[in-house]
Amino acid sequence: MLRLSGITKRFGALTANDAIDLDLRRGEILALLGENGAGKTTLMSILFGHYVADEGRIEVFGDPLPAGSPKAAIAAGLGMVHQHFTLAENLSVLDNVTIGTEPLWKPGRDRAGARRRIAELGQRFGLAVDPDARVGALSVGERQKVEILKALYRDARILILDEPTAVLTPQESERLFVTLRAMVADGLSIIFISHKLPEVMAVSDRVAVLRAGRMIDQRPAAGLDRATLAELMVGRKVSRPRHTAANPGAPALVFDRVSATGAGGKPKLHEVSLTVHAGEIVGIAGVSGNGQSLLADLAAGMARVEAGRLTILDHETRRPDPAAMVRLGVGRIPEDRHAEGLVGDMNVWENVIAERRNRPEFSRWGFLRRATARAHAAELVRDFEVRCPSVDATVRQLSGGNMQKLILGRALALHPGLILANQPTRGLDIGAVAYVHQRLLEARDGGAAILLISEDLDEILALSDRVAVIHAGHLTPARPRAEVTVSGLGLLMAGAGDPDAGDPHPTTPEAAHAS
Amino acid sequence: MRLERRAETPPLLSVAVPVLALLAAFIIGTLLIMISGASVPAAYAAMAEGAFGSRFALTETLTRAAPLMLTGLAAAVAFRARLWNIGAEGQLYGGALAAVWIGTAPLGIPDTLLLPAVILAGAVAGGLLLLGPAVLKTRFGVDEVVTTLLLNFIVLLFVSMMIEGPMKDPMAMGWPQSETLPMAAELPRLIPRTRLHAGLIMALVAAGLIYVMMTRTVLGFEMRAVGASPRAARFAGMGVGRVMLLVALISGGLAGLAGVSEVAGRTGYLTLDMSPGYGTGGVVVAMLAQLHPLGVVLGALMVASIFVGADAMSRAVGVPTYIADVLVAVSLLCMLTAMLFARYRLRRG
Amino acid sequence: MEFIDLLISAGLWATVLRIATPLIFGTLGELICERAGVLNLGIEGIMTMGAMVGWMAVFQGADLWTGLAVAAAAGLLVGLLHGLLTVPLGLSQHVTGLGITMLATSLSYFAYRLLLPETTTPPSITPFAPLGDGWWQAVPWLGEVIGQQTAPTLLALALVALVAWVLYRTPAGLAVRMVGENPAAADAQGISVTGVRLAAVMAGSALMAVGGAFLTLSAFNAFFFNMMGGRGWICIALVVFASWRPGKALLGALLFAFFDAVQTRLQQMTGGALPYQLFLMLPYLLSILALVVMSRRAAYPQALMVPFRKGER
Amino acid sequence: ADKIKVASVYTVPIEQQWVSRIHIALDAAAKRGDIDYEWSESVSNADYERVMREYAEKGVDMVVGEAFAVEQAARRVARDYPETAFLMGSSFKPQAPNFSVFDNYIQEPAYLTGMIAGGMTKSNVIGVVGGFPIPEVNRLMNAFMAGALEVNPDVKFMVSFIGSWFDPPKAKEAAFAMIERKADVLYAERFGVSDAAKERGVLAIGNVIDTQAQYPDTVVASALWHMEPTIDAAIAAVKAKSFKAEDYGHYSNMKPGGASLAPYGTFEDKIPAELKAKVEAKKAAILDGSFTVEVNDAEPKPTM
Ligand SMILES: Nc1ncnc2c1ncn2[C@@H]1O[C@H](COP(=O)(O)OP(=O)(O)OP(=O)(O)O)[C@@H](O)[C@H]1O
Ligand SMILES: Nc1ncnc2c1ncn2[C@@H]1O[C@H](COP(=O)(O)OP(=O)(O)OP(=O)(O)O)[C@@H](O)[C@H]1O
Ligand SMILES: [Mg+2]
Ligand SMILES: [Mg+2]
Repeated sequence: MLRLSGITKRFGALTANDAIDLDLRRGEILALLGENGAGKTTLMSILFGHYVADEGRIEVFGDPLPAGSPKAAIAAGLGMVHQHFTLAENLSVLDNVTIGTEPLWKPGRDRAGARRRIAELGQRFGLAVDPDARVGALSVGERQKVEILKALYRDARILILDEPTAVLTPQESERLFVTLRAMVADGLSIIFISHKLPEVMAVSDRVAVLRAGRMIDQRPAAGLDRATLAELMVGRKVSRPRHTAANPGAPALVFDRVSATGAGGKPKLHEVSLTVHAGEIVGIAGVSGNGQSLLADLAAGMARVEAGRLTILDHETRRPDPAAMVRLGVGRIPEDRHAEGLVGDMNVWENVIAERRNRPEFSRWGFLRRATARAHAAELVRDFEVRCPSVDATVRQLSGGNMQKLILGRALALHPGLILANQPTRGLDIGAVAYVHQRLLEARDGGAAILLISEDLDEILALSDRVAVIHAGHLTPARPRAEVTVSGLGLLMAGAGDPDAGDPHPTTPEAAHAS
Repeated sequence: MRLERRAETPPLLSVAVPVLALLAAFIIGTLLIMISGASVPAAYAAMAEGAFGSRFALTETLTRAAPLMLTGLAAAVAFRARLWNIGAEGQLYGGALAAVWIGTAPLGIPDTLLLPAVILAGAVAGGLLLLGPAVLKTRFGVDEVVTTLLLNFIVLLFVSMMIEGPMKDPMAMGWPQSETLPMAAELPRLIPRTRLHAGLIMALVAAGLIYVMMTRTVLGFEMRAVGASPRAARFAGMGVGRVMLLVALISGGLAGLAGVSEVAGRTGYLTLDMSPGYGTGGVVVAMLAQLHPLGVVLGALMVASIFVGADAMSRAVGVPTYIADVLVAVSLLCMLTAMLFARYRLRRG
Repeated sequence: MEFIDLLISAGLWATVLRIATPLIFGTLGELICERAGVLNLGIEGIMTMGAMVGWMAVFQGADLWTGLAVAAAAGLLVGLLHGLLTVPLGLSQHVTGLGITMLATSLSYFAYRLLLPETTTPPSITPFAPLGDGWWQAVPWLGEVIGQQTAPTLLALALVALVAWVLYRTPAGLAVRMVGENPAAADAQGISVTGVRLAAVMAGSALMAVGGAFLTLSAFNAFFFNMMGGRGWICIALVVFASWRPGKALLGALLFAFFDAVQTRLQQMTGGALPYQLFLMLPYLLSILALVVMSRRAAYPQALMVPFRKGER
Repeated sequence: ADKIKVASVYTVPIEQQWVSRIHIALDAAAKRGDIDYEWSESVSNADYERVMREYAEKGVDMVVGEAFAVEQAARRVARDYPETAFLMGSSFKPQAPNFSVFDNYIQEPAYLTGMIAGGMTKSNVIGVVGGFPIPEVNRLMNAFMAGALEVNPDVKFMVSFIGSWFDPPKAKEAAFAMIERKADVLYAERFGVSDAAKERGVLAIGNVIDTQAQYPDTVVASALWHMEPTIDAAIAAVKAKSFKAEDYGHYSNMKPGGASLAPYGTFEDKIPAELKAKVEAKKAAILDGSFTVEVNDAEPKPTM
């Protein structure tokens, strides 16, 4: 159905794709794997016409595909779900799906017909969404559906999904895979990029591995194991950090029946209670949008307590603020490294000292001590293996993995008593994930209390000493790692165990709030 | 075809860029001069002469550049923090009004302190004028482009009300102008028998201070961070609202100083037609300088010399005087375009 | 009492419509540009150019509608320049806009003086005449209001509906909104972001120019330097006030014009007891107040002022 | 004598009524061959001093302009160039040795037009629309109002300032508002007022320039300003090397021909003979000095 031959793409001195050959067959799911920066997105962008390859050709259903035209790609039956959603939040689902499907000079739109077709596609592939909903009001999972609907609406026969599950919950991912299988059964073909090896092995028929812009291997998925795949991608053995028993100490973070309301009044926390002790990692699992961001914001000093008591490193606070958190020695890893973690337009060294700019090491009389700041940043960059041209490089130039290492380094540099790690490895490749996990475990063993919030159950299970589940603003008691299972967590995340959800095995509120 | 960011700008290019831009502006200017039937070589000779050709021309260019430097700094500081202050014109008049008020009201300020008091008053008034839009922005999310634009009209009407009312100079034969500042409140002349006054020194010092503030101080650091990413700045523990208000005070204050410079350095009293658009001129200058405080000095000199030169040229060769503004605008647009190509290259695909 | 009479008088509302007309054109034009993600601070200059060019065409013998068309064409051209600089090149929209205002204004003056070097009284043309009598006269109050208007005012009102329909009910309008919200999304669906934005800026600028021409071809009969008097800047405020919706833009323009019309009458009625500047301030002060009330819910086009360069992030 | 070089510096475009009168007078002198004439228009406040100096440096014999709002700067330039003659519109006194002043003292014909307005109004309501209440405007309005009251003590005035020199649409709307409130004669200080009057079929009184040709059925009478006597006197003085600091203001009076009541033209037959006689008598009284029109620069207040 699709044949790429000899695709080469250079960005300046860097060769992002190096003479890549790839075939896609009808009705198959091909997983495209590779480390961060291996060139996966670049390859798919060339396929879809966002970039023009320097060399090589593309054939779709036997016909050559004109380069550099998304329009031509769509016409040829290609559909792409981008790594970062391309949706207009202020417009409706209908608008987002139908954009570009009618000639621009047509006087009037066929909105009724579009609604019908969206409903029909939704039925057939399990992608039902309200066509008149504003996209900004949808959950991440629903937005993903809209993205896929967009492709299907255009009769895509080949669908490209760039890290579609990076932001999905296990349940949502599972539903996505059901949809994908339905599509394959319908005769579509799918290219699917992911860093999550278990799901790759579960859904794909074939895997193709890129490393540093080169196609390293293509082979059937059947019979592959995780270690082999990891080795193929990275080019060496990846050892996963070993989780050893914790040695909990004094309480470092105590939520005592804390209630709070998030921005826009939407996510609410209801009398959440939780204690994280020094030397342990408590994982919070939950489907995005159930209040974990607000929970994280409270611990990071970005939101305010409405009722209850929040005690952080022995200080009770109602209106935590980020500066106070930094002073108390809380290391914070935010959910969104681009929007919250770093200032993309500023230098590496400036970002390193951003939180601690007022400390005497870094400023005196209101003037920055640039030399010490630079030296400190250089040391941190070395210690945390951040790959960057220099500490004077702007952060925007760093890859996602390196940005994350920088944030990690900044959070850990001061040996904080409490670490808030919110989605610490989202979008990272397995090498980088292993590195971050290793560092977090070391910090725990050094006596830090760690609150880990993640939508990735594998990550929760790999790191946590105790696990709690958040759903609709309610938090279950944290249970020891050994007592929880993936399926049990999944049920809790879906709302079982929630007093408001008509739980068949009700736990008393008292029990639910005991930590 | 698309634009691709260059990894770095070749040194040759950074020299060639302004030259090429001015060349392009030169060609367009030549066309205009030819259309109006004047001799092109004579026109350009007159233009150079008018901007730099004599001590008089040079001091005139510098005199015009001084307020542009201050409003340029005002725009540069605000824009760095993504506070889109389009209201420098109003702040300039507000500053001038406050300066005149302090300078002429019977407050019993000793002569030695009068000039500092006048300068301070102008800066504070300008700053306060931008504080309102900044508070509306941070508190209510009201777009500051719009509020600062509208405030220009309000301030001008207010100034008009004051100089036709309580602050009207009784000695002005009914003409609406403020009282004249006493000698002690005037900025000294730098060169006798020219208009060049200490406002230029004020502007240069301000540029230096702003440069140091932006690059060397914690406050400047916070301003840049808030401008580049308010969310990340807040996460790092910066009071975004507080920083915005400080930016507003500084930016508005600089524009207010431009008003002080004009009223205490050039005119001595306030009239409604004092500024020939120094407010928007400042935005132009700031962007030419790519928001760099020291670049603002150069940008202001460039704009001032083109205007003063072209204005003299229009008289010398009999071209409609509006050509001066045309040439400033054309040079600005050419310069912006050229600067873009210093950072980007055209590439296929 | 006298004030109540004033508020319901047909004369006042006829005035309101007349004052509002250039604002309606300008605001719709700016709205289209901003919906596509481009702030157009060139509006004041583009309106000046429309006023000059449209008038000059009629002065040289063209008929009035041709004059409006010539103004629109000039607007298209200046819009093309603004569009080229801000869309494919992605220059800062603030400074480009101010530069365009400076350029269009000074170029208009320059050209006017070149074409009419020796004029000591402004030459004039015969402008659009009020509609006067017609079947509408039968409607008591409204008839009087309409009778005082000129045809371009009706055009402005019709354009409000047309722009709303195009924006919300046609694929082209959807494309405009999409490039203003998320250009990458439009690009990924094969829509030329550059093309749509350029077209929107050009169309919007044409409307602004027609708004300017209204002043010289209908509201008055001659061109004056500085004649725009900040009307363009008001339009910028009105677009925000209108939350980028054509219907509300009409409402905003009428409201502003209402304040202006009442201001004139209050000034005359209060007999000089208060400084006249206070009355002149009224429309601006109330606009800011209205913005504060409205702004909480204002949903900006997400990509407003964000240049789109393919393949950059 | 030889031609002399004269340069004028205007703060507004030459279309502006006020400036156009100076420009016309200088242009006429140039056409006669008396002077070489150069001019700059729309010179901003910030540039005014520079432009004056540029001309002085260039060696022109006389600089003509308006010193309003740049009074001190203009006088400073005059001090620096004592060889050059300066003839400036100004409300202040001349400054020795070379700075002479003039102003539009045309309150006399303005008074006469006021009389005509007072006699022509049927509603006894007269509207006055101005740009800004500056002395040059106020004194004409006040004289106009005094003239109207003389023939018709019942007349009431409305006064509006539009806060702009160049906004005819705005002036028009202010005039419309007055017409709605029963004004049937309008004093057209700004462009736009006569248009409103024309559209609504009421009368207008012109100011400084004669616009009856454009509004034949609207503009009843106008108070005209003629700069020729002022300019010609100054040119003669410069040529005779006798130019000194003087107040040329009186050259704008009716007697030397610096001001006049425009011909009635199309209204010759529409103005009642009795009223015309009154006006003629007053004109004679002004010319022979038995009646003086008061110069009142205070902001005129409405009387209704
Ligand atoms: N527009 C660009 N300009 C310059 N370099 C680029 C550009 N896009 C990608 N690159 C470079 O090309 C390489 C491949 O990037 P690409 O986005 O394809 O990686 P990826 O495999 O998708 O990574 P990830 O798993 O993190 O998504 C990266 O090293 C990046 O530095
Ligand atoms: N359009 C571009 N222009 C310039 N450089 C780019 C561009 N796109 C990517 N890069 C470069 O690519 C590198 C990062 O690319 P890459 O896609 O691997 O990041 P990533 O790991 O996928 O990040 P994320 O996890 O945030 O998606 C950086 O060095 C960046 O400078
Ligand atoms: Mg990535
Ligand atoms: Mg990728």
